[in-house]
Amino acid sequence: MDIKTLLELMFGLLTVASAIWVAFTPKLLHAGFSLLFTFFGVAGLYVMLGADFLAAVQVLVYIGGILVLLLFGILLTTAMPTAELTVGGTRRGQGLALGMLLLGLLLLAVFRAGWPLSMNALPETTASDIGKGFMTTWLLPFEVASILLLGAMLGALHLARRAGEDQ
Amino acid sequence: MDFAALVQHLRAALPEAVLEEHPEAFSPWILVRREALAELAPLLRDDPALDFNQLMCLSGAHAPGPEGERLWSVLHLYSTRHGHKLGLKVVLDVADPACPSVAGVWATADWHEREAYDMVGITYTGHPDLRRILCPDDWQGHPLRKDYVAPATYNGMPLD
Amino acid sequence: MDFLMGNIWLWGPITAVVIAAVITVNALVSVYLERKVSAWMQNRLGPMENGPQGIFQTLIDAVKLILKEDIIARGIDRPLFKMAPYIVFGASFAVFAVTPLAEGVSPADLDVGVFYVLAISSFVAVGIMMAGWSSNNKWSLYGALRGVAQAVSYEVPLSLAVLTVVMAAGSMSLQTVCVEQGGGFWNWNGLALHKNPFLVGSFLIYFIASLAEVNRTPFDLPEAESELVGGYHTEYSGMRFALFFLAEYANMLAAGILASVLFLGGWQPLLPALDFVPGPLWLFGKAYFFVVLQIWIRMTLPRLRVDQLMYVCWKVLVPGALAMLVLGGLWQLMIKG
Amino acid sequence: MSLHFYLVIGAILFVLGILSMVTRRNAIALLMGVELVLNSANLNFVAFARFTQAKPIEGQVMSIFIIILAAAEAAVALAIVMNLYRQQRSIQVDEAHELQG
Amino acid sequence: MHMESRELFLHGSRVPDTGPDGELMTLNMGPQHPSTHGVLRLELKTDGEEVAHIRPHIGYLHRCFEKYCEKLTPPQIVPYTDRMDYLGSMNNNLGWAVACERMMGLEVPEKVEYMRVIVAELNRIASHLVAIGTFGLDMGALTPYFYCFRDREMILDIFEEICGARLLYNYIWVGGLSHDFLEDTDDKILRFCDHFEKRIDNELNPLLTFNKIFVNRSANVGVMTPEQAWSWGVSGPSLRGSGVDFDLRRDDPYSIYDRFQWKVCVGEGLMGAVGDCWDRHWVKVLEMKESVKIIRQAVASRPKEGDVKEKVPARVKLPAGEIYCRTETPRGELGYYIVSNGGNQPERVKVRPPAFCNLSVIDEISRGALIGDVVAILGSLDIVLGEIDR
Repeated sequence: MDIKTLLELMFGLLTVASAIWVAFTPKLLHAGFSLLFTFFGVAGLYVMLGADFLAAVQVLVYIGGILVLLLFGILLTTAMPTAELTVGGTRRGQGLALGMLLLGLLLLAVFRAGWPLSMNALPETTASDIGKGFMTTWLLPFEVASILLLGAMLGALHLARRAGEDQ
Repeated sequence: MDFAALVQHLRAALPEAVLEEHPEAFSPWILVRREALAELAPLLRDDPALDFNQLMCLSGAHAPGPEGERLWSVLHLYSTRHGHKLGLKVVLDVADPACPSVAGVWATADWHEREAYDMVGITYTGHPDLRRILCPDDWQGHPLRKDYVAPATYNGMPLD
Repeated sequence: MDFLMGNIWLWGPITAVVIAAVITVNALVSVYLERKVSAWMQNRLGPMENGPQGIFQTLIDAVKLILKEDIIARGIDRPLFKMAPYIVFGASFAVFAVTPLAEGVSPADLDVGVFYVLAISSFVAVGIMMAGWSSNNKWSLYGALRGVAQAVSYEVPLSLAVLTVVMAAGSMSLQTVCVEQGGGFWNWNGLALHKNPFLVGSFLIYFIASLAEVNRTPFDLPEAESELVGGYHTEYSGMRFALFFLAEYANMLAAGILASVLFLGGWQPLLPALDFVPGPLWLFGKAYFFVVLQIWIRMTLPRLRVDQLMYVCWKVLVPGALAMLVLGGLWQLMIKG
Repeated sequence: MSLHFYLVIGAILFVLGILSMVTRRNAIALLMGVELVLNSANLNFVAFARFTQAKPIEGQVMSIFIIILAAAEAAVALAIVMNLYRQQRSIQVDEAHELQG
Repeated sequence: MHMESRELFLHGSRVPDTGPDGELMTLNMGPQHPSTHGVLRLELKTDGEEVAHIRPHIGYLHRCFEKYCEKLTPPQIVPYTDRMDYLGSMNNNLGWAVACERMMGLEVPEKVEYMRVIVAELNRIASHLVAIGTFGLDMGALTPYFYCFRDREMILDIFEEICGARLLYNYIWVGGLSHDFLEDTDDKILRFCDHFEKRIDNELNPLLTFNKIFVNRSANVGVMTPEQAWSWGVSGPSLRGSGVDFDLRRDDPYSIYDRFQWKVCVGEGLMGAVGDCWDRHWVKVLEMKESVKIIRQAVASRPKEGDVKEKVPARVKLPAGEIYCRTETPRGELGYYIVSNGGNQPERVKVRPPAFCNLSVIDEISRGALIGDVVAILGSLDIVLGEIDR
């Protein structure tokens, strides 16, 4: 088998398996740590798709940032490490039925739609192209995104402050 | 103030408190009526003429005396400003080992009273947290009593 | 993507084995160095029993660690507990994949090399948290929380300092960064006042932040043995503990390698005339210079407190790094045109 | 591998994310579901860009914007969760009535 | 009382379990912990990294010293006093000897008094060196610890020469000393003094005392006011660190301390508030210098002739009565309360160990501190568990 295909399969399997664990494990912490592998698998798929810069961003932001934030949130909202952390599922049956339905629909769409396929040669490096894109074509969204991040940071800081610390 | 003046001062302030005085001892001391200690202690610390700001030591003892075996709670006070010392002794019956606590006056007494409770079994009334301090919390008996017999086992463990 | 194109069945395993060997040997060398350097600083002899000057002591300790029982206490979250050391070790392992060894020679010359290193090292934080939480020990939990907070915070000044170099070199590839600094030590980023003086400031900030990233004194709070017993790896023993240990020393070396690549020319010789000495020797020589520096600092300085740690990061290093970035960029624009 | 492989993985991720959001009561578990959905969207963007477009960069740029959004969303959401926990000692979402106006 | 003791053990009685931000976490520091300086258990109630309350649990090293004293004659008790504060054994010996001699009305020869002061001050330096070294170690400074122990080793060598023991000396006896100095002991001591004074200024202070990180870690941490110190019976360098000018060697003199020129060192808040951890450390550093001064004077003026054991009585019998006698050990006020009925053994001996009282203040001075600060505060209080538990 082609090494690339093998890697794609492996990353795909890792992604799906860990995502299933995220959705179904009864332990909150396990869901959180399982997410690590989902993010990593997706990053691997990005590499397979020739998006190496994006893969690095994925790892840096999702694993180094969001996942750590989520785990921190879990630890801070539970008093003791020994406490059994259940995710508290409800409506499991209905949810499952809905999910199956949705999955069926999506798969139908994936396989029935006629995608205009046109494989292109991979660019030499994506990072500089993306950088140039941000500074030219997508300058406005880029600036808006940075303002959004600033706003989110300030908002999060404000929200996370304790009640007595307002002065 | 020397010892005689101290005793005189105390007798004037609280006539009932001082039962005996022993100026001849190596560390002169007075025998204090148990009930008066709670009143006496703040006076000793706050009266500017006495100003006993340091409780050097608080000892519990179990000693045989002329009237049979008694428990002692002995306080040794020192005033850094005046440089005078005073020993206070409260004598208690083994059957009724309650003594007013002075932990609210000198914080030093907090742990020392716990130790006296632990070792000779004086129960200090008004102590904020009277627990054993050196022995385990579920230890039986008070080791420094003269009639203390070391138990053979502790929680099933043999003791030698 | 080049490394996928060649004969990966051949090169992949060989590279992996070589990196693993380098990490292991590095741990042995670094531990021995740490013992001997600290002994020398403290009027002691250090290990003397096994081999001349005790050089086999660390080897024997490694054997001991491998043979020791792997204790898993009751109440521990087994899957996470068992997985954590591998994640931490794997992350520090993967960092070495982009080491530029000589001109055109590196296990994998990624276009986003610097970025890759920064991204991969964020795995360590998750691994530490996994270890600390699953140990079911409050000291470990404290160690994990401290470790993660520290790793996340110090990544900011670290990345900013690295960015200055990336800006100067115009590339994120570690090879290119090395090539840029050729022609003698006065062209090395960390010393080249004529090229871009603000890189020197970035060098300092990078080094301080990297100390925190690899949990070395004065920033060794996650494992502060006098406060947290052993921090996140308190409950580990035997082989799993050895993995943490390996990872820690691998991280020290990786920080040293990155520092020498970014700021001291990597495989570039001191003088162009010293070209005949192979590049890897230069690189590892410089990297071990940083390792010894880390040991020296550990033996000299006390440890910071948690709040002071955060103060240093957010109020000293981050503004400093930002200033270096902006000023360095301006310099780049104005002076170099 | 073809486009379909990536699309299927994207679809599975999406469904699992929706499932988490629907069935979980813990606020943080819910957030994890959201992250799964965002990841599936990203994967689709990149895959489409790779397989159907002349310039694969645009899909990646879109993904980066989504990642930025995700980071901002996670930060704010966790701040809200922390606040919720501080006031109610619980982060089960169906017990959070105070958020209703 | 016993019924609820188990409950008390597990939950405590006066420590609330809630803080401003919800539940407090109970964290057990010890009995096995690198920074408890022995077998001590601190029960910390923490809110994140912040410590709300500390409850010390002691007694893990309880060796029934007071019970033994009721079965032993005063000379037999001397070796037991060694084992209380094992870092300052000479001072413990001295306190016991002084108490017994006062009861018996015994005058010891001049020569013995001088030699006692010399060894007691040497032991004070040795003890402070351990305290300073481990204090640094608590904050993560590894090297000063070894430097301190190197200098302490020189003192231990001197002690080994004069009494054969390096830790538990049994040197100061009731009425005299166990051995005379050797021919060259004086020279050795003076050589140590010369060497050591330089070490403080050139090595210890730059490396540790004025290290920026060390100062930041210890200044304004664990501030103890003079009122708190007096109330809790804190003594020794910890009391003087709070700016209280009080030293038993000067203010309640024993032996021949009144013959020497030296000064009592107090904390002045050079780096932060008066009475913080840095001040307690600084007082110890200054005190070592003062001890060197005392030693120099004592060595210079001590009588060389005479036997150190001539006044040691064959059978020591304490006359009936009671005494509370206190001396200044490296850690503070060591008091012996002795009740005797005139028999061979004392009726009751109660020890007032300085570290016992010094430790009791820890809850009050570390409210709101961080976990790292607790370690620093504990280190600065310089406790010896052998003495606290006896």
